[in-house]
Amino acid sequence: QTAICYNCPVEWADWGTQIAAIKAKTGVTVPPDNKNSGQALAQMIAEKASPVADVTYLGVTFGIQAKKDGVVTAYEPANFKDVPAGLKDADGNWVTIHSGTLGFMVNVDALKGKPVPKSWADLLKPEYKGLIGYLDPASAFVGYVGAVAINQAQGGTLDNFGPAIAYFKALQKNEPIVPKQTSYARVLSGEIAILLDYDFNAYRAKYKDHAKVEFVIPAEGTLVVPYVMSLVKNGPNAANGKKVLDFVLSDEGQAIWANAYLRPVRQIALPKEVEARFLPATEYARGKTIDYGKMAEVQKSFSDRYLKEVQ
Amino acid sequence: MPAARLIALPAEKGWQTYFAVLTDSHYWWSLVNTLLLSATVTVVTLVLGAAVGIFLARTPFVGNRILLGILTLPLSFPGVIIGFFMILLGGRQGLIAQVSDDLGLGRVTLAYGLPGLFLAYLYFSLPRAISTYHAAAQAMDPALEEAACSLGAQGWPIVRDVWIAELAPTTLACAAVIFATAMGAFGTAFTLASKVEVLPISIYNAFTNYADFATAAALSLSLGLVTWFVLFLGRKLDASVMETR
Amino acid sequence: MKTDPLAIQVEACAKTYPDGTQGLLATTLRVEAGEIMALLGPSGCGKTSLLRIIAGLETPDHGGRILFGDQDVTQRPVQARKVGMVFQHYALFPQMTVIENIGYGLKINRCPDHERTVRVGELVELVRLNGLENKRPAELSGGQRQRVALARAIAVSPRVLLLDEPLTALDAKLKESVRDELAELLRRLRITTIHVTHDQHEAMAIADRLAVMRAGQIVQVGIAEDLYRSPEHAFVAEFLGRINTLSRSVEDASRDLLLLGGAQLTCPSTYGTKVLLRPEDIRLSQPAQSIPCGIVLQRQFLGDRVHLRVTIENQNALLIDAPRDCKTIAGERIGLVIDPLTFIPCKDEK
Amino acid sequence: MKTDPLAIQVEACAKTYPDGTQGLLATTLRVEAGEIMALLGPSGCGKTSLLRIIAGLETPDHGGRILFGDQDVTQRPVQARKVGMVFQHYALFPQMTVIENIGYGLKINRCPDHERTVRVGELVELVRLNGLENKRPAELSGGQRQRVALARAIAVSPRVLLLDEPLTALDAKLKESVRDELAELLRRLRITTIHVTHDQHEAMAIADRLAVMRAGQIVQVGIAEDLYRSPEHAFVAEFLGRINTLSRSVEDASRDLLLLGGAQLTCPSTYGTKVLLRPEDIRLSQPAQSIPCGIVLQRQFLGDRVHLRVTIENQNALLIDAPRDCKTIAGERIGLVIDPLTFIPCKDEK
Amino acid sequence: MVSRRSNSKVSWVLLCVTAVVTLFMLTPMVLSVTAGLVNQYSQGVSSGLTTKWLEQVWASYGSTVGWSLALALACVVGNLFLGIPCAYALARSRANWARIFEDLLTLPVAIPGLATGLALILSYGQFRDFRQSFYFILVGHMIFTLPFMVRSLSAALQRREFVALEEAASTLGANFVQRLVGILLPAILPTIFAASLMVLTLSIGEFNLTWMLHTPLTRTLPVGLADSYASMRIEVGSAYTLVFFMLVLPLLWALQAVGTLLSRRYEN
Ligand SMILES: Nc1ncnc2c1ncn2[C@@H]1O[C@H](COP(=O)(O)OP(=O)(O)OP(=O)(O)O)[C@@H](O)[C@H]1O
Ligand SMILES: Nc1ncnc2c1ncn2[C@@H]1O[C@H](COP(=O)(O)OP(=O)(O)OP(=O)(O)O)[C@@H](O)[C@H]1O
Ligand SMILES: NCCCCNCCCN
Ligand SMILES: [Mg+2]
Ligand SMILES: [Mg+2]
Repeated sequence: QTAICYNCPVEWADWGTQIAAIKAKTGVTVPPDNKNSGQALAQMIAEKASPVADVTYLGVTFGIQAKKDGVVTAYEPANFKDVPAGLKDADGNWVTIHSGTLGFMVNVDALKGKPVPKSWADLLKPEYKGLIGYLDPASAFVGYVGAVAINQAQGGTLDNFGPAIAYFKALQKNEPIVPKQTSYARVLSGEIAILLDYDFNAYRAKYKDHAKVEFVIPAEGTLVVPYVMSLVKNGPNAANGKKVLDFVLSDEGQAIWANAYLRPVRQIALPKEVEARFLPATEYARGKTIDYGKMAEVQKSFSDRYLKEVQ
Repeated sequence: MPAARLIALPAEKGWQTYFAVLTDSHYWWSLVNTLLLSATVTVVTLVLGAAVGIFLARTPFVGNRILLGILTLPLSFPGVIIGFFMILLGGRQGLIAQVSDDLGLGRVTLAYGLPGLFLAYLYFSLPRAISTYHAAAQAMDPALEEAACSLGAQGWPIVRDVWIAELAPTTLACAAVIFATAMGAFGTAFTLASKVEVLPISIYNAFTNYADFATAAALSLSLGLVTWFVLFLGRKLDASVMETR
Repeated sequence: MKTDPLAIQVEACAKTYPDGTQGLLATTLRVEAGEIMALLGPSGCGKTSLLRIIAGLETPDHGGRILFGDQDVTQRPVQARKVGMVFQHYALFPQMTVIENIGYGLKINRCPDHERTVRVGELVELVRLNGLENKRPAELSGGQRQRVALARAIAVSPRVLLLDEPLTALDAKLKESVRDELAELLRRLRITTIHVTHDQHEAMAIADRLAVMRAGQIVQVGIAEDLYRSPEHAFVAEFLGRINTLSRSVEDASRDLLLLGGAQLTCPSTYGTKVLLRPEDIRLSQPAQSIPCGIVLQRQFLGDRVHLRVTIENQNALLIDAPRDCKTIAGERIGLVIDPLTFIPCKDEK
Repeated sequence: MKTDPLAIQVEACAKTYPDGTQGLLATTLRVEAGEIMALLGPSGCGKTSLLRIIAGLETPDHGGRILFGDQDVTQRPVQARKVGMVFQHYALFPQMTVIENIGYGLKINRCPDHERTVRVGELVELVRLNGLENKRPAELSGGQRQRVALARAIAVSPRVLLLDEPLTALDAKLKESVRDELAELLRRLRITTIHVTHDQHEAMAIADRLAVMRAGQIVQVGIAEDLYRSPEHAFVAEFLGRINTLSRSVEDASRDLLLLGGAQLTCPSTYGTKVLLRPEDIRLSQPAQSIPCGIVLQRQFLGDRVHLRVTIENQNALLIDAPRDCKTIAGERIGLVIDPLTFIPCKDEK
Repeated sequence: MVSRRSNSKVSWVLLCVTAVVTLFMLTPMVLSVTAGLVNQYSQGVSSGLTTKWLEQVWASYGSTVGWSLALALACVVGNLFLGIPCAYALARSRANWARIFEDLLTLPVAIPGLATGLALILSYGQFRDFRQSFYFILVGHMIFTLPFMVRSLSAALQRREFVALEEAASTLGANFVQRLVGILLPAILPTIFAASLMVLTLSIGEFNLTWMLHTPLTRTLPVGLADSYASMRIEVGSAYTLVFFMLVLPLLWALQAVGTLLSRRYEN
């Protein structure tokens, strides 16, 4: 009884708990998988003739792309109807399961007394040299989200990535670390002091791993992004895959996300103590949504430009 | 069959894909980086590896075999471990950073740049060079060196006229393997996520970022061809060296 | 560039290898200035060990001393001893041409270029390598390589020349001619020379004196004739050529008698119960009453002579070296003529 | 298990290697049943090529045939030819003990276990390896290995025994004794044998007949005495032993004269302008008017004889083989006694 | 050996280089081992020693160790089956194609593992059960390691002494199988062993190919390592490295010792 999920890493978004719950409630084993969104999509395309995965978890733009590439198939899990339009594919090729807000995940200890940065502009200050990390915008979805967030904050649009490119160029002076994979642990170890990452990861570090970590929503504004799941077309264990999708959209599955400081897509009440640990709503007001379809469309041209001009 | 598939792949996207390395400056530089890095690593590895190999082969001391065992141990390490080692050594929280911080020089971080990549490549190349040279030095005919000594040679002339000359075939063979390994090294570069892009990473990016298999295959072919050509030259050179013996 | 030859004095030199092997027991040997001394002995007897101690490639055990003339060189490294060496497989530098090999020592010793060219030219002439100047060792025959090695060793005008089995790598036919050449060349050079070999003919052909070694020790030193005719040990007699060992009872010995092939020969009692006899000291004749007789078991024609193996009463089979025109065939009965003066006493020190 | 010996007939066998080298030119040779034939010649002359063609390890060029008895085996693979071979470096199986090596062929040929044990025991006895049965090749000396190789080859009662330089790996002293042993053993076995060597003494000591080869061709075949005394080519004369080449003018030749050391010797005009003379055919005497005289240039005492090099008028320096008690020293003037019958015509086919 | 004093200057340089290189090679290993045993890497040993990371690694990645070893062994066995006949054919063939094939054998070394992996997926990916099993990775590892095996074996088989051994056996009446199995293979056992060890080592450490070929259910040790380095605590990655050291190295060392013994015993 297994269902293979691409891009379900135990150290991310508390998939560890989710996987355990799925096993307990549905009997389906989901082996952890440490790809990022880009890797997952590429692998699915390569394996299109005979897929290995049954379900996949992707940043929204990759979900849209996956549909275009024809590697996922329509499935409307239980509670599909509760998901607001715009956060799901009309046919059910992908559906949001939770969202997150991008910001700075800061290991305060690793700053060695330097102030916690408050804005995108702060990151360019020389005092943060060598302290910053962000995931590869050309590969990981988080990386791309960061780029779009920066672009919007710096006055760009999805048609004009000039500001983001300029910002990344300027940021290179601070010698950032640019991994391709989730780097949660490196923040905890202090290897990376400031990582562009989601709120939920930061809260987990702070409250579960008791690290001296703060989450910052940059002053110039940021992006809220949905994470989606899809059923893989012709997956080997489609039935099990469906069970997984059903579960993550169930009350119980959604509650697990909530307990892990993710915003579940369905309107379920957050537990009080969890609610209290989020930054105040006023801060979250700076988190914007965007046309994710468009965002998916321009991703390739941005990646190309980024690779050419920044690297 | 897989090889044929690999060769045929780029054609799906038009024949010019084959020349991606030549036409796209990004890939071109990536290839140049890879070549330069591999060549430098090869040269430095040979020098250091030869020195250590020869030393261990000629100097009997307690623990000699154990030291050799330890030094050649990383032969079995996956590239990822070595990338990680460099982070432990030269990362922000690494040993070098701590020492330099204590010395008041700030946190010196070299893991993610060219130096890190260089050191990592050196790390996985050295064991091979050391073990190869150790074996070769043990097999060296002591008479040649003794002949040189009896003629008054001492120090550097012996290194030049006896060691280097006698180890030339070993050096060529070893250089070829090290160079090829360095050209294809992926795990290490992947772990270090270095700012310096090497061709295996470019291939990986082409693959994962846009699922662009055609380009990935074309780049692989280019990398393979370049490496194979260098190996081929090495073998030709080796044959001519052997002829003088 | 000629230097006067120098005597070599080896004093109580022993060699114990790190693994405990006693390669050489305490050995004392004097080689006169300009003399050619052969170290002769079976494999493993310590010849190379002794030579390498003299060269400075090994240090003797504590207490040993090496003197060149009256200079103590025991503490000097090989580079400072000014010895020329020729190795068993020549140890030519494979990447260098003939003249580069020959000139190597001169170059190392900072001999000016033009002087070097002249000297190397002379040496090429001396060892008759003209026309091969720019060949590499791999392109030379064994004999030619041997000559390059020799020229290289003498180019620096060494005070002492050390040869470690310089002919072993040559094949039978070539060995003989190179041996004669070498003998002649060394005699012309007049450098004090030590020549290691396990081939008795090579030693006798080349050296002025021979030191016969066994099991880490020198057994006897002397000129070839003396060692051959009056060996102090059966081992020396045996090592320098083929030999017959005759035995007799204590009683016969006391009566100065030796029984051989039905005849009684005179042989002094002082010679003991074992007596040696060289194959070439036995002459053939018609079988007769008063002389030892035997039956030819095997006949080997070797060109310049004939080897016979003869079964004979009272003794083990006898080897006889007959002249090449000896017509005797296997199975024939022959008589032997032996001059009692040719008996050699067997002082077996074992 | 004894099989009757078989004659070997080589007919027009040539060998061209893939790289174009003519290893062997078309060669015809007959080895009689039970005969021991030596293939003798310098390195690279094609001895091994011929031997391997006979063994079936190489195929001859088109047109060549090999017959064992009257059976054409040209197309048979080596396994089917039933030949025993001894290789230069013995090619003993390193992982097997002495008796396993010797018994290998029997095992392969499904010889019953007990029979094999008996036969191997006999062979161990025959080649005197008792006590070494369970040693591995690496633990044996050269001579012992050689004997194992021989025992292994003869264990399967081969119809033909082929030896490729079986003594080359031994050192000088050992070689001589193993040579005699081998000669004796082969004679006892009476298997048709071909023995490759470049050592003339080895060939003469072991073989019944010799085939002397040069540059891919057999130059002369015959018994040792004939080849030595009446060589058909200067090359054969030279290869079988030391020789002096004397020259004379066409005019002298026509008058049946040979000028040597101030004397006129008789030598038939039919011998040509170059005449050969063996060193052992020259005897020494007091210098006198009517006989050739010369001055000793070099004297080499070799134990059983003395080699002299003599400068002499009218000719190049002369080699003389004198008996061991010759007291002549370098620088001395001597007279030479030469029997004109010992002159050998030099039919140089070059 | 040449007496040391004759070359003391060079010896000094060598000693220094050796010391520096040893330090360079050893430091990361030591760092890694300690990091895997302390509570908090950034605080060092003062944070206390613990085996909890080791336990965590064992729980989530323990299976990769077994699989990697099994895979490596299977790879060796497969290589022997394919490699020995290949090497023999190469060594004994006088034809030109053999030389060309020998040159081609270096190709898998030159082509990056990623590409080979991609090609494998595209070519054989559609066989679902095969694709999802370790056999798929095994095939990849074999493609990658076979050249090493074939080249070293064929080099050994071409050596004159082994050609002579084979000829000796055939004069004694041995057929092809008897020669190969009874004579050649035992005679080159040290080489076979060394080559197998090399293949084992390469397979255990192989990441590039495996990274492409693995599925979440077929993870090998290096893939697991990459995972844990990328996204787990530094202590976990280190503990994983420690597990690698403790389980794999003793095995490799033991095999190496056996190999040395073997070649000693065969030395002539
Ligand atoms: N480096 C060494 N370590 C240990 N033992 C050695 C060493 N060199 C030589 N021996 C031993 O010392 C003894 C004498 O060796 P040596 O080389 O002097 O003999 P040799 O007379 O030159 O023999 P050969 O004729 O075989 O060259 C031998 O038993 C040999 O095994
Ligand atoms: N496999 C081969 N390929 C090409 N040439 C070869 C081969 N084997 C032998 N030859 C050449 O054929 C000639 C005869 O060789 P062969 O081995 O028969 O000589 P040989 O008389 O046995 O010499 P040696 O005494 O050195 O063993 C030589 O010139 C040799 O170089
Ligand atoms: N034998 C394996 C050597 C380890 C280094 N590998 C380098 C390639 C990167 N995966
Ligand atoms: Mg010696
Ligand atoms: Mg031969």
